[in-house]
Amino acid sequence: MDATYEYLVWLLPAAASWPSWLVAAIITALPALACFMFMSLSPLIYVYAERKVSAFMQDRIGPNRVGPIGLLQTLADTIKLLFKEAIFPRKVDRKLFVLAPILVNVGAFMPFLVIPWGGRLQPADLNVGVFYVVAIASLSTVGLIMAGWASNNKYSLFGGMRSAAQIVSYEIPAMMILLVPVMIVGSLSLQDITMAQYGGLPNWFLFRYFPLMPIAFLVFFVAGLAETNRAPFDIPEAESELVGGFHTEYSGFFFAMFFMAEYTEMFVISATATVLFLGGYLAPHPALQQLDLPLVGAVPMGWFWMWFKAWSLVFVMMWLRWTLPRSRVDQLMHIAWKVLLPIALVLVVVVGGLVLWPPTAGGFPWDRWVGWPLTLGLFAFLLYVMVRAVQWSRRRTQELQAVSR
Amino acid sequence: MDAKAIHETLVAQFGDKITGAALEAASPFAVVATDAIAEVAAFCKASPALAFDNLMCLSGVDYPKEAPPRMEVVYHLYSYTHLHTFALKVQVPRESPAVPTVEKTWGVANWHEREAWDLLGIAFTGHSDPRRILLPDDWEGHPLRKDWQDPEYYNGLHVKPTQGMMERALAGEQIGVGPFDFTPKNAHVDEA
Amino acid sequence: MGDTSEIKGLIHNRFGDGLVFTSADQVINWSRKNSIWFMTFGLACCAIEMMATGASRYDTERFGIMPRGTPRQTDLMIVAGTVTLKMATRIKRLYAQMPEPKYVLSMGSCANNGGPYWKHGYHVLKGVDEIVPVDVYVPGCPPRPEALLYGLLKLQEKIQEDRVTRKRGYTVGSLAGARLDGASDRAAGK
Amino acid sequence: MATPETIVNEWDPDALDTDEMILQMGPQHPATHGVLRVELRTDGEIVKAARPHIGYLHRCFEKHCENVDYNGVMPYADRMDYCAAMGNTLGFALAVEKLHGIQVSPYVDTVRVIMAELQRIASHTVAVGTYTMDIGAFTPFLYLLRDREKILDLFEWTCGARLLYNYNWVGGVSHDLPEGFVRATRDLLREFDSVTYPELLDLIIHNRIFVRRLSHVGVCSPEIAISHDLTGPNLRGSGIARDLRKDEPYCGYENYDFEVCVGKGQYGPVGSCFDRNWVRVVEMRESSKILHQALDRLEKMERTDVHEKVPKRVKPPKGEVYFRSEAPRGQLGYYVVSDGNVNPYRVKVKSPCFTAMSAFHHLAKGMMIADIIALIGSFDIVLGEIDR
Repeated sequence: MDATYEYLVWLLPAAASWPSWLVAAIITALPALACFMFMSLSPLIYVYAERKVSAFMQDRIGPNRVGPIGLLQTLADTIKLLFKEAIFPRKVDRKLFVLAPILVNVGAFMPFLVIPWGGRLQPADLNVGVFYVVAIASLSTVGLIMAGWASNNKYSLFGGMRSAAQIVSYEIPAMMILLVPVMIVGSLSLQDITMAQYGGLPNWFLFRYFPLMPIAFLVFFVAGLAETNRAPFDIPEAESELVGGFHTEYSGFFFAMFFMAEYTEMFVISATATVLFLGGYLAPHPALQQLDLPLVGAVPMGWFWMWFKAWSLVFVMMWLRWTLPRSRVDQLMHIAWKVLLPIALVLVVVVGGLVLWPPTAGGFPWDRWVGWPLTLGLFAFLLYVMVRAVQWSRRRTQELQAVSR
Repeated sequence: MDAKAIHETLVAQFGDKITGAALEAASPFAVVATDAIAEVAAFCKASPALAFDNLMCLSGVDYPKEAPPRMEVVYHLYSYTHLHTFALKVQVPRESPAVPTVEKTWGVANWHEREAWDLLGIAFTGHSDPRRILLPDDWEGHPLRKDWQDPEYYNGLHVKPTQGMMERALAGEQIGVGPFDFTPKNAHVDEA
Repeated sequence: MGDTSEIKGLIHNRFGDGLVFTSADQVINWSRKNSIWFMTFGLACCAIEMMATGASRYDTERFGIMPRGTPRQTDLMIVAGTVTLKMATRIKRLYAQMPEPKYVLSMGSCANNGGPYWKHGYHVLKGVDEIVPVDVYVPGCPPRPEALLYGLLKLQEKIQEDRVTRKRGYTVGSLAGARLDGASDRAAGK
Repeated sequence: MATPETIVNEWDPDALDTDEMILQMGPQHPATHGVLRVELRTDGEIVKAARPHIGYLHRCFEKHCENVDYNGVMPYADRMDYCAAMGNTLGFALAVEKLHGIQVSPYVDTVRVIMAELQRIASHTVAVGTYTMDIGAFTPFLYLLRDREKILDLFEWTCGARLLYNYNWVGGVSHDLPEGFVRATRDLLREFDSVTYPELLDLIIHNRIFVRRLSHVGVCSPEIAISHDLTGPNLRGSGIARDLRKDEPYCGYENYDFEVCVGKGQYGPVGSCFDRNWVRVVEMRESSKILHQALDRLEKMERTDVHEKVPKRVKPPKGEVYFRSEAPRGQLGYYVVSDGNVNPYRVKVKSPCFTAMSAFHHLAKGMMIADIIALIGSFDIVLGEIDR
């Protein structure tokens, strides 16, 4: 915080004589404002990215007529939704109807307070960071139920009830799994958790206690998917069953707020997973942490790594959405209560024991040789599969052209 | 079994209830008395020799110009065990046609009979759900009767294709509501 | 770029070319034109062609045209197929549920004027424009996906010529010969 | 309030006890394959009773048949089941030929078989594709539509239309096959067998979530299937191996060998939604087998003129006929009554989807709402054919 104070004084010498509470407010406001601006504009990119990614997965060209390669598509959507008529059906409970999207957005944006983008680039380093994130994430559940109830429409009511049941039952495994990294580090603050993973790729929590932590990461990722109503668990706004789920009655900008909240929530879950398992803003190799440019000197690249890892998780979420069918509500509950929760409990107990036993305090001895080579191998294999797929499709088109000539 | 053998078993079982038959037609059929159709249907399904466990098609036909102006209900039956087909016909007067339902023997008859009632006006006594199936509930008349005339309007919408519609449209008259001018009213300018 | 004649004197060639100058109309219409969300409901054979238009070969997503489930979030209703009298009340209610500004594209000759069912179809509505105001008619039975795409482009042109903020007045309509304000003249005339 | 003595009308809204409600899955619903309204009495997620309402697409087909001559009925027959137009016109053409006593040349028979089987593959791709979309996976639907476009190219090359062809006439077909047609069809089949079919299987059909969603849902016993006249893939899904192309071969189907695929209940009871869908998928492979044999037969056969047996004016003698053909959705039956002049006196169509929907309320009891969508999708209904 002192660096920003000196910067403020350098900027405004008179600031030194201001009352202390005013200065403190300004100091905390600046990073929060920076993070909020970055975060509130990123859904524009995610919506465009999702439509392009889903288009390429479905063998078609996504939006490319609006702007250079369709980049202005989401801008056009947003402006149109701004000027769209927002309909309030007569029997709708007005106050709740308006409050619901606001609450959902609050629940989606507030976790950015604690997400660290760099050593000091963090709005507030709360020492109860992890609990704060989980508590705020459940706030959007209240918003969804309020939307479902206020719309006075049977389909929305179904959507609201289903989303409440789903998020509540998936929060428990998610919270349990959060305990695992916290136990290893011993502190709840996200900054400390990230710092505990310092030292390059092998030190990331994903590769500690080799077979256990990857499973923990998977459980957390699946629970996070369900919490954001995405991919195989998008029951509340199931297109084919509930028409629109809880946002059936919303039109105009209120619908845009739901749309924005969904993508922001997606990034929040990925960012949390990155901080807890993939080493937050730490680069795969300590040397890559700084980038020394000729003019500027050492530029911290933490924010880039954080964004890159979180974004790759978001890409996996999109990938799952467009390939997997939707599971039914009771199957969804079955997975939450009978599959994820037992695994989470077992993991908490086992890792807790391992952390207390001195020889394996930091991790299994074979972590250094087994963990990260496997990931690099898996990463290389995925890239290889994608390259082969592109070659195969290009060869097939030539072959088809040859045949039809 | 071929059509002749099926006809014999039916006559043996029901005697005078099977009034007529045409066995060399493209689809052989036998005419059954109106009130006996329910028992004949139950017998056709129950008897092991016939085993007609599938009602392929139930169709109503309107014959106003035949010798006795009548309406016919034709049941095409099929057996999944013996793989043979046969047809039964029931003839009813045109004024208020009523036929006992065969819904108890073949479940599918429920919907076929509702359609026959809806389009031809043949009532099926004992039917569990005698509503119209295709046309709206407040539709008058039964369109597939030969003496059917299109009504002029059905709650405000054209039914009869008025011949002049094309000429009126070409003459520039406003057919339908036409494209709205969706410019919002400018309060300052348009006082009226 | 539409009619900007009244304000020519004030800011005529006063700024370099770095500045993008446009009227609010153009931006709003540009955004409405490029993000038309249509309602996923097809009635008959034209619905299959509408699905084929949305599929990989004739992708409508390139123009930002995306299907949406509920009438609340759509701006375009594509009436794809035969409108029967029993369905007419539903379509009128769906049209009423759509937020302004809403457009209707009547796809296929059944929706235009009853199509092959015009003469003997006692239960077929003779054209959807008897119940909802139609903006673009796409002929064909069923129209090819290219025809539907051409209809959508024509609708985009019509939206671009729309006037949102300025006073009612003359606009140089890009539809060849069509005076868009004809409708308002007729309204004004009555 | 309804006093206990009065018969409580099951569908009277105010006679409901509090926790049940009537949910209208209206004519405009993304997953009802067109304009079908289903009225559900639900208690929370569990459906107590379901009542389908049809008729929103009743286009008076039978009234048109009485006012149009025999060849004029073909375009209306096309528009009945618009996903499988070839199947409808083939059925009607064969019915009138049986009434009229016309016997077409083997060449035209083979052309009709080729077109019917290509249409079966195209119709099944739409059926399986929309079904995966109902269950939530959107991408397989677009892959299948992309492959269906290749079949539509063949149809367009032959008779100029993509979806509704007016191809089968009484006594022949409208256009002969163009020169490179056989070679292009062989390439299409090679690509279908090597790429499309295996990709479909391991992308979605054997996907664990897809299987768990469908394998124990909507189990239809053979008795209900026969008594409610389920036919085609719906019947074979329940384990009964009845196929008209084998039982009553028409159009020369007896000299192609293919096996009738039956729901085997790999993942659950026989007759579930999965089995009906599985039969459609395997039937696509069988159709490509028939196509290979038909193409070989066509090359060895001498080409006759396709309009040779088409009569100048179709006036069949007085009489009636009921003819059934195996359309992609089931047995499509035509009951044609002719009184000797140009217009048919009465044409009644038995549509397979109409009778399949009559069994809907039996299976829908006690299901969850997500399964209702799965059940409607598994019957693969097309509303144009149900409402005629």
